[in-house]
Amino acid sequence: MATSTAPTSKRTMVERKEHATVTIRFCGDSGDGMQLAGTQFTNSSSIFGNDVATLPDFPAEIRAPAGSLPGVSGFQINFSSHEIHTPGDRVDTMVAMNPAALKTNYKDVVPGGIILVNEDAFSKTNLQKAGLDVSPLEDATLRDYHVYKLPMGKLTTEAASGFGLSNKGVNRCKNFFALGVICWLYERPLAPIESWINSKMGRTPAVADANTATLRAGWNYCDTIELFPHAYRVAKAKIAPGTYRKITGNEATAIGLATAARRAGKELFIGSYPITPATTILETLAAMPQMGVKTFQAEDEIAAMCSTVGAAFAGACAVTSTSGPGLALKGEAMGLAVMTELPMVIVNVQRGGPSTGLPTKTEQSDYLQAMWGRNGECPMPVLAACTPSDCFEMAVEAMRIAVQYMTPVILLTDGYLANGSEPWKIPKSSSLPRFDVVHPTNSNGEAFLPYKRNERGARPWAIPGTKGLEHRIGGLEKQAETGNVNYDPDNHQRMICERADKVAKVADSIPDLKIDGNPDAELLVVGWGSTYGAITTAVERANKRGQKVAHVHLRYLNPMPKNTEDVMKRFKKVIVPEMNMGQLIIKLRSDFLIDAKGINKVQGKPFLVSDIEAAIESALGEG
Amino acid sequence: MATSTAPTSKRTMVERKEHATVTIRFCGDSGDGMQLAGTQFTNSSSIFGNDVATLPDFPAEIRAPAGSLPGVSGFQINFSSHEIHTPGDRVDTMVAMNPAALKTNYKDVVPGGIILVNEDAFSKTNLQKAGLDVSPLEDATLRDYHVYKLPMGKLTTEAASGFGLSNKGVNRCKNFFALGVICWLYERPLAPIESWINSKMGRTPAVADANTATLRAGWNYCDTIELFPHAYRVAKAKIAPGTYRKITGNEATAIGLATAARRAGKELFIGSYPITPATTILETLAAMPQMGVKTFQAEDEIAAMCSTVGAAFAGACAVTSTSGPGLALKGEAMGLAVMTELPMVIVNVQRGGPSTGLPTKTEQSDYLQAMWGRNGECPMPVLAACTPSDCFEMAVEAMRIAVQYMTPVILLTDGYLANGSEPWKIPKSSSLPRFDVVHPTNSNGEAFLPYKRNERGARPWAIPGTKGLEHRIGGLEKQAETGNVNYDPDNHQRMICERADKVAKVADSIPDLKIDGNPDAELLVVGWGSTYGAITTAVERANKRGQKVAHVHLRYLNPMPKNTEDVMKRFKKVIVPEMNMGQLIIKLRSDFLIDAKGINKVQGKPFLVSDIEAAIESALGEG
Amino acid sequence: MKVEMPVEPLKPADFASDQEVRWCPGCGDYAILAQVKKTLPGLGIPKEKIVFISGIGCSSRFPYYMNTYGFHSIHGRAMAVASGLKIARPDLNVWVVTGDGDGLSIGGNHLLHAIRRNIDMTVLLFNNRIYGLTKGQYSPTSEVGKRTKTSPRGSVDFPLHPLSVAIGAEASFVARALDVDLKHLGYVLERAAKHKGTSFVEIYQNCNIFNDGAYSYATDKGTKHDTRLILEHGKPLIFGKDREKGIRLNCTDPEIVTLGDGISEDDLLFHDEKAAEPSLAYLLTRMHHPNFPEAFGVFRAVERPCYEYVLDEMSDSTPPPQGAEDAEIDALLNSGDTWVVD
Amino acid sequence: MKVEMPVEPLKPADFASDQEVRWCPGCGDYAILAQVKKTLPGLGIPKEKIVFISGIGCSSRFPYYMNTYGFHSIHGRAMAVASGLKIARPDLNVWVVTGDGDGLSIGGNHLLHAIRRNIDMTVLLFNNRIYGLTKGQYSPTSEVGKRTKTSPRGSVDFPLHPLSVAIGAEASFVARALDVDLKHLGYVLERAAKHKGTSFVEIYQNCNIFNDGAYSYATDKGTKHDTRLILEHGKPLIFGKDREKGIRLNCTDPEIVTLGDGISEDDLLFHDEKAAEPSLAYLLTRMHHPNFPEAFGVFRAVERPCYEYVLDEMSDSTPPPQGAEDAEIDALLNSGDTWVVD
Ligand SMILES: Cc1ncc(C[n+]2csc(CCOP(=O)(O)OP(=O)(O)O)c2C)c(N)n1
Ligand SMILES: Cc1ncc(C[n+]2csc(CCOP(=O)(O)OP(=O)(O)O)c2C)c(N)n1
Ligand code: SF4
Ligand code: SF4
Ligand SMILES: [Mg+2]
Ligand SMILES: [Mg+2]
Repeated sequence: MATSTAPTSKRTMVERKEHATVTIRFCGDSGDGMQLAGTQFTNSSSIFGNDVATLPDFPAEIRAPAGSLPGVSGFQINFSSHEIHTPGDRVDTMVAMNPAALKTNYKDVVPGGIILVNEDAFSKTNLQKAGLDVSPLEDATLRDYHVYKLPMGKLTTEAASGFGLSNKGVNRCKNFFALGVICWLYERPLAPIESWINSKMGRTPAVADANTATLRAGWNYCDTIELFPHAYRVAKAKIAPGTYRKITGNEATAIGLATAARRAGKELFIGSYPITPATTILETLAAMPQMGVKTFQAEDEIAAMCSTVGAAFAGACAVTSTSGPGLALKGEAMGLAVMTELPMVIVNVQRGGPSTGLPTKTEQSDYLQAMWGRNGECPMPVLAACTPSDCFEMAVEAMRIAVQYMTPVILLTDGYLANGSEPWKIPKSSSLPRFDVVHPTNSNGEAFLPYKRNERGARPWAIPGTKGLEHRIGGLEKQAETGNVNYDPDNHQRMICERADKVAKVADSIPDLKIDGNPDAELLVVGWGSTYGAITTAVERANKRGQKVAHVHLRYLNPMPKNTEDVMKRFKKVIVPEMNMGQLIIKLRSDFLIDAKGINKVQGKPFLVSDIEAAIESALGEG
Repeated sequence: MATSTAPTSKRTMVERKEHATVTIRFCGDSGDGMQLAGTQFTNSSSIFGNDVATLPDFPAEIRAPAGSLPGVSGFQINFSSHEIHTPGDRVDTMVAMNPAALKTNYKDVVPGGIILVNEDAFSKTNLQKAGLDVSPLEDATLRDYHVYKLPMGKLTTEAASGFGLSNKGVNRCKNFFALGVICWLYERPLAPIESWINSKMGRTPAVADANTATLRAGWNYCDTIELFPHAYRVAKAKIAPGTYRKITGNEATAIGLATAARRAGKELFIGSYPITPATTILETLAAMPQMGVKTFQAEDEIAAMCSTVGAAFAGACAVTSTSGPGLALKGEAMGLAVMTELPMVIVNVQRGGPSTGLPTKTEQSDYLQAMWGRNGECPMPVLAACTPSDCFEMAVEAMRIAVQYMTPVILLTDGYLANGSEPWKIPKSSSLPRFDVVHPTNSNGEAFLPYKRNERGARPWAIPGTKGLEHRIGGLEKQAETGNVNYDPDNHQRMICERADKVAKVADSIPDLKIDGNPDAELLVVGWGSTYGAITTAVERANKRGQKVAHVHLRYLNPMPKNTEDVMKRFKKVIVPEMNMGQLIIKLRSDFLIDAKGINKVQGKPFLVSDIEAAIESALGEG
Repeated sequence: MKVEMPVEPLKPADFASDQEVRWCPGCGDYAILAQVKKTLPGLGIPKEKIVFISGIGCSSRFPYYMNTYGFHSIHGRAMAVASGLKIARPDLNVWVVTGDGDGLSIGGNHLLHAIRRNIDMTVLLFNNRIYGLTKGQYSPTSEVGKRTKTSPRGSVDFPLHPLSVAIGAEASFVARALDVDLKHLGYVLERAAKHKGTSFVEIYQNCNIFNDGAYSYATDKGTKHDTRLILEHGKPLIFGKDREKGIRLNCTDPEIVTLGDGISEDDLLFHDEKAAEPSLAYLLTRMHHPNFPEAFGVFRAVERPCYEYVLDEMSDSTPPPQGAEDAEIDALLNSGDTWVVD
Repeated sequence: MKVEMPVEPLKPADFASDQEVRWCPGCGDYAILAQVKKTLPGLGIPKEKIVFISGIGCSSRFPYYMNTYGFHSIHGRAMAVASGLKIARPDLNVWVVTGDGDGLSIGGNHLLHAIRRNIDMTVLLFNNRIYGLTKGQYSPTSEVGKRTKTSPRGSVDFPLHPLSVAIGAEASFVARALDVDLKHLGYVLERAAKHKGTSFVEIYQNCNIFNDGAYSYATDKGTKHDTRLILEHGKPLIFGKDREKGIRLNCTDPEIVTLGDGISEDDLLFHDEKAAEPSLAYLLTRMHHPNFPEAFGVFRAVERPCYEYVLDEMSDSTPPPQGAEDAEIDALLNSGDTWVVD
C-alpha cells in the first residue's frame, strides 16, 4: 500500500498565476468516475482552505451505453480565496474524457479557458457514438480555447500496470490521472486524496496502489513535460476558525434529523421509499442505528407516510423523505397527520416535474403542492433550506416546530442542494436547540382531553403505554377538546380555525426576515431555497457595481416571518426568481398585493449568477 | 293495486292562503323514510309546476341507532311560484317523526311556523335517546310555533293493515302518512306519487296498496278533522315551456358524461372507486351499458385514475369520479395524464375536509388541490358547476375541452350539488355541442410526430390499432414534436411552456363572464360552484332593496374567461364568498392585485341567503 | 415483547369506551366487538399497552368502542399505520381491524407487506363481502354475478379469497371464524392474539343491510354441520351432523369422503397447523361452499422472526443518559473527513 | 379477441424501435428484449395492435425499445394503466413489463387485482431482487440478510415469492423463466402470450451492477442441473444432470428422491398445469434454492372468463349509426319521470 507522502514539484521554477476564484468541470462517460474525481478535488480544496461549492450532474440512466451522449456525467467545482455561494456560471478549466462529454460541455467554458481531453478516447467509434463526423480536436470547434490533448489512456496503463489488476481495472484508474493533472495545475495537495484512497480501497491494496500511482503519474507528468505555460494558485480563503467537513444537502438533512431527535431525547423513526434525489437521506440514516435511528423501507410512499403517522402516535420523532411524485402520493395521509395533529417531518427533495419528469435534475416546483396539495383546509408549516449545510439547520428547525406545535412540517430542499456540497463548520451540539417534549403522564383524575390546546395551540402528545390516558384519534372531524367524532357545523368551523391558527402561531417562534444587500435599495430580490447562492452572488456584484439592490431569502415559507409584509412593502420593485413558473410569487402577490415580477427558469438546472444579474439589470432599467 | 285517482277534497270550503314561496322540511330517524318522502314531495311539486330546490341531509352512519341524535335524517324542499335558487334559509313547515329529529331541527323553523310531530314516537325511551328529560311537546320549548301532534303511528296502522304486511311493514308506511298530510296542506297532487308507488313497488302489490292507502289516509285525515285552520296554495311558477325532469347534480354529471361521449361518437369509460358523495355518479353510469358505457370499479383511486389514463390512450372518452381524499390519491397519476397529454375528465365532488373530515357534508375546499395538488408544473383546466343541472352542462364542457385540447380536465362539484335536486328543462340532443374528434390514421409517409401541436396546442390523438402510427409515451419529459425522452434544458423549458400555453388557450373557447345584478354597482360578489343559488338570491334581494350589487359566477376556474380581469377591476369593492377559508380568492388577488375580501364559512353546509345578505350589507357599509 | 402485568385482572366491561356503538341494529360487528372485549382480559396485558388501529368502513369504527389507545386512520392504510407504530414501539400490543374493502381492495398492498414482514400484530378482517359504509357496492370478496348498486347486471369481478392471499404473502398465522359462533370466535381470537407475528384472521360477518344472509349456509341450523369444518391441530378433517364425513387427499386436492365402508379416520387428511411449508394450509383455503365445507379455526401457526424485534435489536433504541446525548451528537457531526481551520 | 392477420409475416427486427437501448452493458434485460422480439412474429398479430405498458424501473424502459404502441407509465401502476386500456379496447394485445419493485412493492395491489380479474394480458415481471434504477436498495424479493445501501447491516425484510403471490391472487396462468435460457424463455413467452387471461411470468433477471450473480446457481454449468427443474405438462418432476432425481409428494409437501432403488417415475409427482385447483401449482412455487431445485416453465394454465370480454358483451360498445346517436341521447335525457310545461 502506498504511503501518503505527496510528490513535491521538481519544476520549482513553474510560474503560478494567482486567481481569486476558479471553476473546474470534470466530464466524461458515466463509467469514467467523474463524480469521484470531482468529489476528491473538492475535498482536497476544502482541506487546502478554499471555500468551495459543487454541482454534480449525472444521467438518469444507471449506465447509459458507454460513450453515448445521454451517458455523459459531469461534476463542477467552484473554489475560491473568498466566500462563494455557487458552483460558478462558466468553466475555467474542463476535463473531457471522451467526445460525447466534450460535445455536450465545451460551450460552458469561458473563451480562453483550458480544455483538457483524453485524446485516446477520440476513436472513430466514439466520435460516432457522440454523433460527430469530424473530431472537434481537428476542426475549428475549439479555436477559442486552450486545448491540451493528453493520451490519458496510454499514460494510465503505464502507471497502473504492474499491480496485478485486469485491463479493465487498470483502465478504471483513468480518472485519477486526470485528477493528478488538475491537482498539479491548481496546486492542490495530494495527501487528502491519497488517504481517502487508502481508507476506501485499502482492503484491496492492488487497487489502492494502482490508483495512487496513477494520481501521482498525472501530477508528475505535468511537472515533467512542461505541458502548461504556467500553473495557477488560488489562495486560502479567510474562513472562520473551527472544525469543518464537506457536506451534501442530503447528508445534512439526515444528520440534522438524527440530531434533532436526540436533542428531543427520542428515537428517530424514518419510514421512506427510495426515490431520486431523496434516497440518500434514507441511506444515510440507515447507517445510523447507533443513534437510535430506525429506518423502515416501506412498500411505497403511502405506506411510508402512514408508518410515519403511526410512529408519531407511538411517540417517536418521526420522519419521511421523498421527492415530488412521492409527495403527491402522500397527500391523503398528510391530511390524516394534520387532522390527528401529530408531530412529524416530511422532507421533499424537489426534482424536475411534472410526473416522472426529469428525475435527476433540480427544480423548485413543489411549493404549491407542499402548501395545498391535500383535500380540505389542511394547513402545515413549510420550511425550505437554502444551502447544503442549511439543510442541517432547517431539519432541526422542522423537527422543533413539529414537536412544539404538534403538527406535521414539510421541509423542502431540491436536487441541487441534495447532491451539491459545501464546507460546513461543524456546530457544537450544545449550541443546538433543545426541545421540551413533555408527554402527559396522567390527567389528574379528570377526563383526559386529547384536543385541549396549550398556549401554542398544541394538543397534548399522550402516547400509548400511558395509563389512564387511553384515547382514540382519527381522520374524521373531532370535537374540540374531547377529540370525539363530531359533525356539528360550529365545531367544524372552530376546529378549522384552530388548526389554521396553530400553524399561524409558529411565526412566534421563528426569526425575522433579514435584509441582505442594500436595505435602502429600490429593488428587492426575494428568493427561497437553493437559489440562495446565485442571488447572493448576483446581488453582491450588483451592489459592488453601484446598483442598489436588496435581497431577502425566505427559509420559512409558511408561516412567513412576521416582518415579511413590512419588508416586501418597503421596496418599490420586487422580483422573485424561482426555478418554476412562478409559485411562491402567487402567495406573495396575494398576501401583500405587491406587483412582484417573477424571474422563472425551468430547465432542470440552477440559475446562473448572470441570469439574476440580467434580471436585476432589467428590473432597474424599467420605469 | 290501487288506481291513481287522487282523492278530491270534501272540505271544499277550506280556505287556502296564497304563498309565493314555502320551505318544508321532513325529518326523522334514518329508518323513517324521510329522504323518500322529501323526494316524492319534490316530484309532486315539480310536476305541479312550481320551481323547486332541495337539500337532503343524512347522517354519516348507515343506520345509527334508531331514535338517536346522530341517526336523524332530513330533507328540505323550497318550492315557489317564481324562480328560486336555494332550498330556503328557514323552514315554514316541518314534519318531525321523533324527539331526536324535533330536537335537532326545530330551531330552523321560522317563529310562527308549523311543526307537525308524530306524537306516538314521543315515548320515554325515545326522549331518553334524544337526551331529553322532559318532552318538548309538554314544556315551553315550542311556544313560538304552531305545533300539531298527530298519532301517525296509530293512524298508519289503521290505514295500512289489511294488506297482509307484517307489523314492521305496516309501520314503514308512516312516511306516506306524513306526506299525505303535507300534500293536503299545500294542495299537491297525489297522482304522481301514486304512480311512482305503483311503478316502484308494483311487484309486491301489498306494499304498493298499503302505501297508497296510507298516503290517502294522511290526506283524508286533514280533509276530515279540520286539524288546520287553513291550508296553503303556492301557485305554479312561470316556467319556460318544455319537457322537465327533476335531476340531482350527480345524475346530471353522469348523464352529461354519457351524452358527451356519444356526441364525440365514442364509448365512455369510467374507472372509479366508491366514495361519498361521488359514488352515485359511478352507480348511475353503471346502469347505462346501453349507452356504450363501461364502468370499472377499480381497487382504489390510484387504479381508477391510471385505468382512466389507459382508457384515454386506448381512445375512449375516459372519466374518473371521486371526492377530496380520492383526488389526493390521484395526484401523481394526474401528472402522468398531463405529461402524456391525453384527454379525460376527473370529476371531484367536494366534501368536508381535511382528511376523512365530514364525508356527508358539503364544502368547496378542493379548489387549491385541483389547481396545484401535483408535483411539478402541472397545469390543467378546472371547471366548476354551479347548480345541480349545471353539472350536466359542465360535464359536457369538460369532455369537450378534454378532447379538443388533449388534456385532462377537472370538474368540481360538491356534496350539496351532488345530492340536491332541481327541475331541469331537458335539452334537445341536437342543441348540444358536437366534438370533432379526429384520430389521425396515417402520417403520409413521414415519421409520425406524436407531440406536434395543432393551432390549439393539442397533440394528435393517435390510438393503438392504427397502422404506421406506433409510438411510445410516458411520464418522463418529452422532446418537442417527437415525444422521445429528452433531458435537454431548453427542451424542458419549451415543453413546460407549451403545456401551460395549451391550457391558457382553452380561454379561446369559453364564454365571457356575465355580470348579473347591477353592472354599475360599487360592490361585486364573486362566486363559484354551489354558492350560486344563495348569492343570486341575496344579490337579487339586495338590488330590490335598492342596494347596488353585481354578481359574477365563475364556472371556468382555469383558465378564467378572458374578460375576468376587466370585470374584476370595474368594481370598487369585491367580496368572494366561499365554503372554505379563502381559496379562489388567493388566485384572484394574485392575478389581478385587487383587494378582494373573503366571506368564508366552513360548516359543512351551504351559505344561507341571509349570510350573503349580511356580507353585502357590511361590505357596502364600510368606507 | 416486554409486557407488564396489570395490578388486578381486567373485565370485558373495562374495555368499553364511552362512545355509543353506532352500527346498524343486527350487524355482525356487535358480536365481534363483544367477543374481543371478552378475549382481552385473558391476555393479561394492561389496557394502556393495547392499540386498535383501523382504516375506513363500518368495521373500522371498531377502535372508538374500545377503551384502549386507538386510531381510526384512512381507507386502506391501517396496516401501514400499525406497522410504523409497532416498529417504533415494539412493546405495544397491536390490533388491526379492517374490512374486505379496506383490507383487500384499497389496502391490499399494505396487507401483503405487513404479513410478509411478520410484524407482530393481530389483524381482524371483517369479511361481509360488500362495501357497507358506502352503502352497498360489491367488494373484492363478492361473488361473480352479484347485483349491487355498481353492478346492476351482476358483478364481473372474480373474487379474492382472503386466506389464500394471506398465505400467498407468506403469512405465519392464518385463521377463520364466524361472527355468530361466539365460542369458536373467542378461541380463534385468543390464539391469534397469542401468536408472535402477524396473525391474520378472516371473520365472516353478516351485513344485514346490504348483504344479508351471505353466510346463512354456515349459520343456519339445518346446513351448518355440512358446510363447516372445524380444524383441530393433529386431528383428521371430519365434519357433518354426525361427524360422518371427512376430507381425504387426492394427489394435491381435497376430496370429500363418507366414513365407514372401508374408509376410516386414518385415511383422512390430518391437520397440521405447524407444517413448515404452507401447502396444506393453502389447500384448506381452497375449500369453498357449496362444493366443500369451509374450514374454520387455525389454518397455520408457525414461528418466524418479526421485523420489528430484529430491527429493534439492531438499533440502539435507548437514548443515552442525560448529558451523554451531546457527546453522541458531536461524534455524529464530526464523523467523516474533517479539517480544522484556525 | 378479434385479431386481424397482417399481410406479410413480421420479423423480429420489425419490432425494434429507433431508440438506443440504454441498459447497462451485460444487463439481463437485453436477452429478454431479444427474446420478446423473436416471439412476437409467431403470434401473427399486427404490430399496431400490440401495446407494451410498463411502470418505472430499469426493466420498465422496455416499451421504448419496441416498435409497437407503448406506455412507460409511473412507478407501480402499469397493471392499472393496462387494465383501463384493455377494458376500453378488448381487441388489443397487451403486454406489461414490470420489476420486482415496480410490480411487487409499490404496485402489489394492482397486480393482485388485475390477476384476479383475469384481464387478458401478458405480464412479465423481471425479478432481479434489487431496485436497479435507484441504484441498489433491497426489494421485496431480496433475501433476508442482504446488505444494500438501505440495509447496511443486512435486510430484515422477509421476501415475497412472486409466483406464490400470483397464485394467492387466483392467477389463471403462472410461469417462470430465466433470462439467459433463451430457448426456454421463448417457449414460456409464447405460451404466456397465447393464454387467454392474465399470464403472469416471473423472469429471473441478472442485474450485473447491483446484484450480480443472484441466479448463478441456476445459470452456472456446474450447478444448473441440480437447481433447475423444467416443468412439462403430464410428465413426472425429474431433474439432475442425468435426470436421476425427482420430486415425490409427502402428504402435501414436496420431497426430493433419487430414482432407482425401488423408486420409479410413477412414484413421482406428475405435473398438471391444467389442474382445476391451484394447490399443486402453489406447492411447486414453494420449492426454493438451496433446499429444492426451482421449477421453470408453466406452473398453471387454466381457462376462466376474462373481465373485459364479459364486460364488453354486457355493454353496447358499438356507437349507434350516424344520426341515431341523437335519438339515443334524447332517450337518455328523457328517462325517468318527466313532465311537460307549456
Ligand atoms: C380514499 C378513500 N376512498 C374511498 C373511501 C370511501 N369508502 C369508505 S369505506 C369504503 C369501503 C368499505 O368497505 P369495507 O372495507 O368492506 O368495510 P365495511 O363497511 O363493509 O365494514 C369506501 C369505498 C374513503 N373513505 N376514502
Ligand atoms: C412514486 C415513485 N416512487 C419511487 C420512485 C423511484 N423508483 C424508480 S424505479 C424504483 C424501483 C425499481 O426497482 P424494480 O421495479 O425492481 O426495477 P429494476 O430497476 O430493478 O428493473 C424506484 C423506487 C419513482 N420513480 N416513483
Ligand atoms: S351497513 Fe352492514 S356492515 Fe355496516 S353497520 Fe350496517 S349492517 Fe353492519
Ligand atoms: S442497474 Fe441492473 S437492472 Fe438496471 S440496467 Fe443496470 S444491470 Fe440492468
Ligand atoms: Mg365490507
Ligand atoms: Mg428490480
